[in-house]
Amino acid sequence: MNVEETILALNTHFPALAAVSPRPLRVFTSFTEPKQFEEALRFANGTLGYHKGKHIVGTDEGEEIGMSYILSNDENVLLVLRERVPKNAAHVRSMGELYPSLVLHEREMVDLFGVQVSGLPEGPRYPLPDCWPEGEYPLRKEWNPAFFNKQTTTYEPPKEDDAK
Amino acid sequence: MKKKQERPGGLAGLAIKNLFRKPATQVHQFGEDGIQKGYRGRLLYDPSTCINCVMCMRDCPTGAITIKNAGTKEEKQMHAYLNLGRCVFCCQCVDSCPKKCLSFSSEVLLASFDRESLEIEL
Amino acid sequence: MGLLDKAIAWGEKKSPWIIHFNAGACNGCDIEVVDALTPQYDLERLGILQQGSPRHADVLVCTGAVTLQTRDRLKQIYDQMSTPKFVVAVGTCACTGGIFDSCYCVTGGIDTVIPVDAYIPGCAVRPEAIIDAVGKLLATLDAKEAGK
Amino acid sequence: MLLSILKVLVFPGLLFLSVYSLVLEFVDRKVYARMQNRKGPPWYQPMADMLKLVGKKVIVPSNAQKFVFSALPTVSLAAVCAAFLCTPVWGETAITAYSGDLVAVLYLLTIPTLCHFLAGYNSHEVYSTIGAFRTLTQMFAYEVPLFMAFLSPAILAGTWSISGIAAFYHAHPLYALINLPAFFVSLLTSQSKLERTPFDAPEAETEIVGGALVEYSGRYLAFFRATAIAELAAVASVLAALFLPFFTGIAWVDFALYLVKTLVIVLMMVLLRATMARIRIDQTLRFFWSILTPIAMAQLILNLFLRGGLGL
Amino acid sequence: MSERNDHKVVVPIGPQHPSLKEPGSFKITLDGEKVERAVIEIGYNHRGIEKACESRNYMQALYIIERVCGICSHAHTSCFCQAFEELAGLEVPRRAHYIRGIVGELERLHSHLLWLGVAAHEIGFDTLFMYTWRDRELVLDLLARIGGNRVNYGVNTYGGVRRDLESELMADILRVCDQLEEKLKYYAALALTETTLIARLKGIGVLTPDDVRKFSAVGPVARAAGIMADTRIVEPYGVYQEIAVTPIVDDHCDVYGRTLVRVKEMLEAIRLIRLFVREIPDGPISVRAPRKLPVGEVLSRVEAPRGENVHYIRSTGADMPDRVRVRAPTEANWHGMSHMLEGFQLADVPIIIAAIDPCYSCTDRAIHLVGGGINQLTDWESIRLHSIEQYKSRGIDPSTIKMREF
Ligand code: SF4
Ligand code: SF4
Ligand code: SF4
Ligand code: SF4
Ligand code: SF4
Ligand code: SF4
Ligand code: SF4
Ligand code: SF4
Repeated sequence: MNVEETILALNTHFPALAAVSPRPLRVFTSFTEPKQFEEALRFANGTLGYHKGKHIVGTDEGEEIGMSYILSNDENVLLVLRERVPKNAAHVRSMGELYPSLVLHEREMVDLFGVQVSGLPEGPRYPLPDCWPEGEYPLRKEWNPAFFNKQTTTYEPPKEDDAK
Repeated sequence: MKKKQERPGGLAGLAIKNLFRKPATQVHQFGEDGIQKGYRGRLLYDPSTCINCVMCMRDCPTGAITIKNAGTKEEKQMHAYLNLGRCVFCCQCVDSCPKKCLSFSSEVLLASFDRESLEIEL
Repeated sequence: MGLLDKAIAWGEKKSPWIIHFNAGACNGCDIEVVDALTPQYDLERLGILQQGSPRHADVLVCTGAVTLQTRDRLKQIYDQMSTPKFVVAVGTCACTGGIFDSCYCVTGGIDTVIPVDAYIPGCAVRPEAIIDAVGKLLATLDAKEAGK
Repeated sequence: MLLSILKVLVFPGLLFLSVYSLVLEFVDRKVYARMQNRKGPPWYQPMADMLKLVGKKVIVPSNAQKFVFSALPTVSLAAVCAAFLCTPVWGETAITAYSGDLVAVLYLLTIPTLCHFLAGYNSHEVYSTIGAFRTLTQMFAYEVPLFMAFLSPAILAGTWSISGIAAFYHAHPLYALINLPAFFVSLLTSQSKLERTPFDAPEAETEIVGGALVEYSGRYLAFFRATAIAELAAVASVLAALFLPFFTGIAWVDFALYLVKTLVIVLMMVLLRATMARIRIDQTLRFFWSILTPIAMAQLILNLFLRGGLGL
Repeated sequence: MSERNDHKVVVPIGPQHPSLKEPGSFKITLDGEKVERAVIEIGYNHRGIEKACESRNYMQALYIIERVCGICSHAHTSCFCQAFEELAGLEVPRRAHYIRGIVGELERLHSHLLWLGVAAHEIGFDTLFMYTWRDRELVLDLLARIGGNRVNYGVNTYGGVRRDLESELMADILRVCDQLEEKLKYYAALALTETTLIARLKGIGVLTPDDVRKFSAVGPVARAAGIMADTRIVEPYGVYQEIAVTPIVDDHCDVYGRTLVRVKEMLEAIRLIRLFVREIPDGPISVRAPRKLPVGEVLSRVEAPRGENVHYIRSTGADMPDRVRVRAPTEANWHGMSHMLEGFQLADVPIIIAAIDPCYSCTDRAIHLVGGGINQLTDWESIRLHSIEQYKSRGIDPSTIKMREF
């Protein structure tokens, strides 16, 4: 399944993805809702033969958290499928059974972005230390490392008056 | 060593040979003789041409270097301070300096016994 | 007795055994520490041996900026060593946190956790610099002795 | 009386042993380093190591039996010293020669191994316990060929005293050649006894013992190290007395010869150590049982026959 | 541990790890001696680099990226620069591509030599370990002369490289290549005919081609399973667009196969370096790079010594990146780790871990034992001792699990 075929197939089945290829061996798509994303992911895995889950790039999209799943196939095309969930209700389903190699990255989304991933197998936290405070997600844009006290490992944002 | 059969002790020949060869150990390590040409060591600073553009400070990835003007705006008295405990010897500051007043030496033996004395004036 | 003490002090200087701990380094300084043991630098010629057990070692050679997760482990290893013991911070990271100092998961230098006797700046530290620093550290023992 | 006390304490007794074992350790480490194309430690290194360890604080693990923990290093060192005193250094008679001392030496030399085992076992640390059991297992592998190889020359000489054996071969130097296979076997088994590569499987570290001694520090560790190097010296001089018994009768020349002989043996051991990978423990067992034991056995039988046949 | 054979024991190995994202710790559940379940627990080395990059300008970020790891620092900067250049639309001069290629292959040589030494060390070949590391100095010496540092060479910058190669230096590179080739052939022959080594590596840590796909393993791990996962071939970049790499694959699927692949790759790297030095064109070594990137995102990859390295940059048009994501090769290989470990003995664990990427520092991690009544802090050395004990019962080489000088 080369780039052109992938784009054609994706755009016919999921026009909302608006798949494009900025350069050879890359296919980027735009953000979609979790439901449609899951369908697209299953489609990519089953029909298009993108069996390898490379990694997940989490991004802060302002009010939402974006998750870009980077998949690959035997022809080494990198396909980026993405979903977007609201920050205050960030919740997605684990794709671990389709892509065992993505479990680690899903854990990372849990720790670093505070996305709840249901269906993750039991396991240790990753990558934050055990002493990390609950509810602090360092890779969200509003989280400022300057307010993090490393000795006590607490996050101490400035008080009301600074925040107005 | 073309023989392909499995056998132990294949190094014996080489080991005995080495016994009579000079060891590979370099013994001049307390000087700087062993340092390659162009090695990026401690920074050097020439205040005479510095124009206080702070390009070096902006590009330093660790914030190790500080350039200060102790004089007036017209009559500059430039000083550069380097925190050796932060500098990663990348020499980006040397590359970024438009006036080439920074350069690197091959001085690498910089150990010190307290954290304060790592901060030096260049 | 004085003679024995002197002999012991001499032995201390001539036989610093090291244990190496990586507290979140980038690997760079760690390869250089191991490198210092191999033929080109050969720390053994200065009496330095690498030990696996903290109980046997005199000098804790520590690399890395101390991530929050390794902090307790570092303390534990330090506590297990028998006195007299020394800590050498190898690399810019170990000195102050260096390039990772502003990272949220890094406490910033070995001395934020345990007392450090010698700092070796460098990224990565050259084996020469490690050897030089251990030499200097041992020389301070001389000075201390002269002082007392 | 005073003279013999001096002999035991100074030369060629304990003082000599401590100096000479430090020398042998230096030779061992230096040659090893040079074979690896390194410069190696300076001559005073073994001494510096010892002194430093003596000056360090001792930590006794909280769950170890304190008395046993501290007694073991001393016991093992004492055993090795006693063994060494039975070997001829100055001239062809040892300080404490008596009939049957060869057997005594063999038993004395197993004491450090047992102490090792107990040390690991008593530390109550999971892995040092495991290290201890390994030491014991390896002992069972080498002990039989070792005994047979060491006893072969004794049988030929018809005496159980090391000094007596040395005297016998001094009188009949060519008979020493008969014992060459036993020499070969005993060299390898000694290597294994000293837990040196390629038979150092039970030991993580050759110079500073890992495994069983993980919990040891300070002067107790120093004692164990001293044991290890004294054992090297003792084994080398036993081997020299048994298998390389060439004497001139002039005491100082014999002493020089003794030094040369032990050094040659140590050098052979270093070469083994430097050029081989550690062989697997099952291979060690197989090697000892199926190759070395038959050789040692054949030697033993041959010597018995010769003894009877020659009517010696 | 024999007295605890009836227990199921959980053995967590390793508290910390030398490099970003690969920091590893495994919670291994043992049934008797068999690894029943291995849970990877990583993050000990998590420093927060990606967040730090978001508050640095691109120039500063480059040096942080370089320090993701000291062993493949050039691969990381190459990848990051390549991403930057793609987004900025910079045309890198050909000479710069060649210099990057030379440094990249030298890095591969040093990294694989390091690995071979560690592997030799693990099987008790201390002398061979000393020799390989001694010869590795030749490569480091060159790298220090090219870049100015032995580890974080700092060769790359946006739009090219920072220093040119003088002809004298190129002659020296060729000379070192000749020296190394001879030595490598000797060591390779020695290492691959050694009885104990083969017995120790064959059939251990199996990862079949299907598993490779499933766990998306990269680099020598994938290539040892017969899958041609080499970015230099599947997506040629830089100098590899002009000079092709000979594919190196192997079908042993185990630790032994990974050894073969690495050894062959070293010889291939020498061939490539010679070619690069011979073919290097004259011309400028860099073009001026902008301080800001246009809005956009880019996904870039290069082949590091241990496999494919993927960098993601998203720019919002400022002089700082909006998001940087680094996926280092070892990170990709962790996924298959538990699979490789499960079913083997505890004693195999160190060598299997070492075979994906022996960034050796892990070996002096302490080990924390819990469960089965054990609660002890012990060191890596001890787990080797334990392994030896186990091997005894299995009749396979125990002694190889040993780490002396480390
Ligand atoms: S060398 Fe690098 S780290 Fe040091 S002052 Fe210059 S820019 Fe900063
Ligand atoms: S960049 Fe150069 S000229 Fe500008 S402040 Fe720094 S040293 Fe001075
Ligand atoms: S060097 Fe460039 S930026 Fe700096 S003052 Fe001169 S012209 Fe301006
Ligand atoms: S000082 Fe530099 S080379 Fe050393 S660990 Fe830190 S980043 Fe790596
Ligand atoms: S790379 Fe990502 S996960 Fe790793 S330290 Fe940086 S921010 Fe954390
Ligand atoms: S794969 Fe290994 S060498 Fe490369 S970055 Fe990771 S730890 Fe470093
Ligand atoms: S021109 Fe703008 S972006 Fe460039 S250095 Fe000056 S202020 Fe910074
Ligand atoms: S050997 Fe490699 S994989 Fe194992 S812990 Fe070390 S760096 Fe990590």
